Amino acid sequence: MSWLLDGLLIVSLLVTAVAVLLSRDLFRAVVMFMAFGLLMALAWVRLQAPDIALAEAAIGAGLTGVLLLDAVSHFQRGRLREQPPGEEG
Amino acid sequence: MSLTALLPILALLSSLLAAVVIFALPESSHRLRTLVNLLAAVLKLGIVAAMTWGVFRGVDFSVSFSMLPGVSFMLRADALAMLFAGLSAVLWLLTTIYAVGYLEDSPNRSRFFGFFSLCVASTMGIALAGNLFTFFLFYEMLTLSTYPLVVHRGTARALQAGRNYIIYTLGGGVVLLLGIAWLHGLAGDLAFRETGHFQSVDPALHGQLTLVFVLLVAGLGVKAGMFPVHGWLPQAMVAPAPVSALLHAVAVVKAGAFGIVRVVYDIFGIDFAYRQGLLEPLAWLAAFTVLYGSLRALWQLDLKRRLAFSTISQVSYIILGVTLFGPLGTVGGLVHLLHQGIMKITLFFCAGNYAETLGVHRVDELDGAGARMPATSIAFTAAALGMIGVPPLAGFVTKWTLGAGALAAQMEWVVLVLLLSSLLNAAYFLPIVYRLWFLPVAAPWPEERRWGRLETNAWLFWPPLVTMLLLVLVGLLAPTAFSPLSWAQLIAVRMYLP
Amino acid sequence: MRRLLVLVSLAACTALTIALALAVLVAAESAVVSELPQQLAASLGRSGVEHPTTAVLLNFRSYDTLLEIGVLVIAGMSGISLASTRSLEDPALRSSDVLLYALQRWFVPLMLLLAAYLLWAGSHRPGGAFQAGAVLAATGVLMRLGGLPMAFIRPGVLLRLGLVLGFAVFLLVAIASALAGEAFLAYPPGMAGGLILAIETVLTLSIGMILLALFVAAPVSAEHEPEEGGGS
Amino acid sequence: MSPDLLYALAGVGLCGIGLAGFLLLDHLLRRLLAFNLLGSGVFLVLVGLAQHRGGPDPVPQALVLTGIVVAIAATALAIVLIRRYFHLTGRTSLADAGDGQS
Amino acid sequence: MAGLLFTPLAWAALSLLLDFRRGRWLSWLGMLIQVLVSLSLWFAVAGGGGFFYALAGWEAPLGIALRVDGLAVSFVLLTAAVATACGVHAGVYLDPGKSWQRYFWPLFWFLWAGLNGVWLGADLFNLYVGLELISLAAVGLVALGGEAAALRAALRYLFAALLGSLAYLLGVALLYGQFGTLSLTGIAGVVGATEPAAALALLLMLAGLALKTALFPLHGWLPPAHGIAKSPVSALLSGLVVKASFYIAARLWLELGDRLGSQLLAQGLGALGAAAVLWGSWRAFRQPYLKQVVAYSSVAQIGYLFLLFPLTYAVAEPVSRLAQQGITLQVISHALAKAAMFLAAGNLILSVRSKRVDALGGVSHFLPFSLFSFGLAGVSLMGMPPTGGFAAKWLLLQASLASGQWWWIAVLLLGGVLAAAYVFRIYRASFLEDSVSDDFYHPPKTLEAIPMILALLALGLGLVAEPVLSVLALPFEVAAGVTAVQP
Repeated sequence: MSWLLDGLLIVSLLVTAVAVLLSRDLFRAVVMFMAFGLLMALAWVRLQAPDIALAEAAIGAGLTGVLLLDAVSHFQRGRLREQPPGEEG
Repeated sequence: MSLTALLPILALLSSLLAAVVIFALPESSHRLRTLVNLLAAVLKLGIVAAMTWGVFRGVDFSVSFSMLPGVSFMLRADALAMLFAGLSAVLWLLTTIYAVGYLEDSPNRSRFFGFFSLCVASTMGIALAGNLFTFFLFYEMLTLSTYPLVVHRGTARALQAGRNYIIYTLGGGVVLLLGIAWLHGLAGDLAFRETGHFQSVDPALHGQLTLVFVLLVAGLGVKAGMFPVHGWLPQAMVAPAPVSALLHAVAVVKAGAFGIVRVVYDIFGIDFAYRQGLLEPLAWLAAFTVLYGSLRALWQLDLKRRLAFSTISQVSYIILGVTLFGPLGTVGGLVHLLHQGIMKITLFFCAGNYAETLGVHRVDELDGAGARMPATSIAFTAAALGMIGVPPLAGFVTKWTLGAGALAAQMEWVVLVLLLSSLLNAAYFLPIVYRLWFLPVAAPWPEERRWGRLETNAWLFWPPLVTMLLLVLVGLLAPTAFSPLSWAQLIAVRMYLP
Repeated sequence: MRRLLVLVSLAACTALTIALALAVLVAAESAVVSELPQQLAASLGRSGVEHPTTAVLLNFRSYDTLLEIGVLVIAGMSGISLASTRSLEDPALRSSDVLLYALQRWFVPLMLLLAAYLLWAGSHRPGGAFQAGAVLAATGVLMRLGGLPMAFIRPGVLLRLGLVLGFAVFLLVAIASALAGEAFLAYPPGMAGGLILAIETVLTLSIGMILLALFVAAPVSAEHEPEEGGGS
Repeated sequence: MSPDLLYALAGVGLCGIGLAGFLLLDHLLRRLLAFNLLGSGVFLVLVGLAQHRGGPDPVPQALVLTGIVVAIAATALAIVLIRRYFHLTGRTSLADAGDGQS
Repeated sequence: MAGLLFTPLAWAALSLLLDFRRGRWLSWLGMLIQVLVSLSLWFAVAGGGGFFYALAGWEAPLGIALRVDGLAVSFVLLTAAVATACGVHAGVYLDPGKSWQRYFWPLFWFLWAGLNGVWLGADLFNLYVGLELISLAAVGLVALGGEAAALRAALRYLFAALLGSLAYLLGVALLYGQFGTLSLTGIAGVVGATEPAAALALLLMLAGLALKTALFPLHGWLPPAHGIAKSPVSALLSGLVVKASFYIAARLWLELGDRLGSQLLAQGLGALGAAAVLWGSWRAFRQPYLKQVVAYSSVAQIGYLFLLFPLTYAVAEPVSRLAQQGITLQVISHALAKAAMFLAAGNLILSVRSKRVDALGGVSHFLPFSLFSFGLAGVSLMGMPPTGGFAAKWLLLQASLASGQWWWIAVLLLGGVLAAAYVFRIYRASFLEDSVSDDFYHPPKTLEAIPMILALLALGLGLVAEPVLSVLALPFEVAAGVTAVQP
């Protein structure tokens, strides 16, 4: 059972990681990254490292995610402002 | 620290400190700078005289300390060192006087005299170096400190000449460094010793040692202006006259020739070089350079360029003397180190005087200058005759000794080279002398300047006369005990009779 | 050309991954047994805290932690050095979303409480300054997004004091013990527990402050251009 | 094979993915994401491999905590730099900026 | 005593609270203290031998120990000298009117602290944190001011530094996983001859550190970062910062290389170093901007350092020692000379108000002092006697000859010639008197004096190389094993 859980977790970690890098939309990539952070937190729990799990959840997924999201929205605002309407943003 | 260790250091410091002081002086303090220059020059002359006397009496002046693992910095005054040190101390004083006059109101004098002093400090270091490593140290310092002098005028031509100068000399320095490092790897830290180090050496090393010899001579040959690597010398003529004088008579080319003397006698030992057959090819190369330089000089219209090619030819006399196995050849080579310096510096002083006083740079503009500038022209004539080898002047002593050395070494063809070269010397010097004295003034001088009573500025007037006097004296007094010839004999005796 | 480069890079990454995996497998088989866990267990009693991770972070390897806080301070001040406006407040964010505002009134105290708990828990169970600091920063982010005014977020001396406070207190303790004749960073016997808690408290504040400042410093508004150029 | 080792191997995989992303992506934010993935992978290797034999080991866990904080510091600083760079130049990548300074 | 070396952290914290001018006074005072402390530590070690210093009272492997030996304290002293010079220069050079300049001092002090941490570090993970501290502080210094080009350079630098650190950390993870300790001496004690995992770990660490040291072909980030930063910052970065990662690589190699390295790796690293020497020099020769010339020269000079690897692998003990001494001298002399060169370049730029090389015409007329400093530093970079650069080159030549690896001789000699080419290009430009303008700004005397002092130190290093090396080579074994907690 636990093997299954570990295996599933690892597979989804790797899949999310690839998804982070391959997703075309930056916003989506960041959301995937936050999901990845949460999965990492789970992995740390499985590794009996609750301290890291807490930190990962708070810092890795939470704060980094917010920072990145903020940046992405800034980029998109910047794009909209710069480029004339009609062109792809 | 004892006096014997202190004196070589003082000889170095006298000009090194002068350089530092001069760099620090503001551009405008002309008098103070001149004073420092002259004081340092006189002081150095005194120190060198004292040391020469000491060496003659058999005192050992040496100082050394470890610089790097296995390598020491070593200053040592032997007879050969004093020959070169004496030459540069005397000529530096005269060149300094000359330079003060020559650069009277040109810009950047602080820079000029600073590097000038550094240059002489390097030369002194080269003379007093006690091992190859120390020699190399000052040899490279000389390269660097002459560059600003060569490009002093800051024109495109001067910069171009400086570029070529630095390419040639740094290239030579690299080859030399390779040779020195290799030799150090083979044999360790070698101090200069009158009999050399390889009188008995493992035959297995002969191949490598021969290669090292070739590297060392090739590296030194660049500064000595030997045939395929002489190209920088005529170009460097764009420098101001005192710099040319320094380059040709005292510092740069002499450093190369002196280095070859050191390598052949004091590192490898003349015996080793002779037995390995290293001397013969060098002799051919030197002989070729002698003739080649003279031939090229024939066609030069620019006075300083003609003198430059003459230098290429004359310095190889020294190398030629070195390659003649036997005391007489050695004496001829060594004494020419000094004689050529005195004669060539006279010629450059005079050329500088013509340029500064009359604005004349070309040979064909010199017609009738003898009447306008008799003292300078007399000096020029004497030096030219000396170069040709007219007795009893300095050049004659050299050529005679060299010829005798060649016969002793059973290399008769060298005598032929000497004769041919003298003919060529006559062919490019006598027309100038003829123009000076026997042709009427063809055209007004390009830029004439007058300085009251004397034919030229007093700072420029006296140095060539003094050197002329010297070149007559060393020739006339050659047989006496205190002549350069006797000194060279002293050195040769120590080299051949351990 | 570009495609080739991509392929080569991918191949290199794959090769490296395989090599690494093999290395991990080999290393896992190695016979060297570390004495570190035993040593750690034996020394835990003298560390002043019960939770081993906290003991490692704030006692055994406290030098690492000190430098790490230094890294945070560097990032924080580099961030605010680039901030373009005098006030780091963003008026555009001072929204009047009623729902968010109401949410905050409940959320903020709750999160502060959580941070305090994490901090306190650190000495004997999972938790500690980093986690608490992160929660604190997250609270700040929330407040900012919700438009609560935060007067202290100005690049003034107060902000800088906040940034450096945790680091400074930590360093002060370290230097004080060095001056008192102990090793640098060593706690005086018997005071380790209390000092660690004190250090963690200020660290929490500073970590929260730094992360928040970095979040706040990031935006650049077009209206306030900083002067450009410098000495050279 | 213990689960810890499995996680270490997963970490290796993440390293590979992260490195590939770091090398191949131009967009600065995406590179930053890749860097964070790579970092997570390294942390997993560090803890997983160390715990493979001896069970939970607080030392590597503490190291990873330190590492995470360093990583967030670097990430946050990078975001500030990237945003400002974007603000001044309108660019989101370092490629072909053409200002002659290669 | 060793504790006082952490006071840079204290200066960093204090100066963050002050503005630029007050921070300057504090920092100048701090520098004075720092130099005195470093000197006294140096003399203490020179007299009494090296020791381990257990931080927080916990000895390795549980705690973190500092390795205080001749080499480390010499680098601490070097850092004190170069950083003080840069700090004094910066205090005058930087424009105090800009509000962001206040962050210069804390970043500067953090950088200093990080450097000291790396010199003394003996714990692999602690070295990682130290490296990150240095990298982030350096990036912060480059980005200070926030111009677009500076940001671009800073980002490039940051990404390279982060990737390098992670590669290093991955190696640390593997080593810890295998040996269960982070202490370098501990690992060196247990590592065997054939350990493929550890060998890969070493490879990863060396690769990461090479990236941070800007070894060809991973050097792309260096010239923009060093060329764009303000001159005192460039001097710090080129003089000291890149040496930190190299220092770790060298320590790793000397402790573990004989068992975990291979001839291929050693020669490969040497070959990359050689390529760096040639390529960097050539690029330096072609640069239109003065500081870019100096920055590319750093790429070239760093290349020499990597000759350490082939010249210490599988060679006789005396040869290896020659190579180590040569590399140490190269590190020191390059630090002094390059710092002098960047500071002098800053003065020249300030004076002609242009960053271009061809704007220097006639500067030899008006600013001979700075030009002279630049030239003297250049002499050391060329490896001309009697400078420290020459001493280094000489020792490396001897090591190459003695180990029969003659191909490095060509690199050493050619590198010197190429260095001469780019240095003389600057002289040439400055000696040209065609278009002399009188419109030169005269920088304050302090600015002119500092590069001269550094250049003279680089010059004098060659003359006193022997005594310096004797302290560096102090037998650490005196106190090794006995983990003496410092008095």
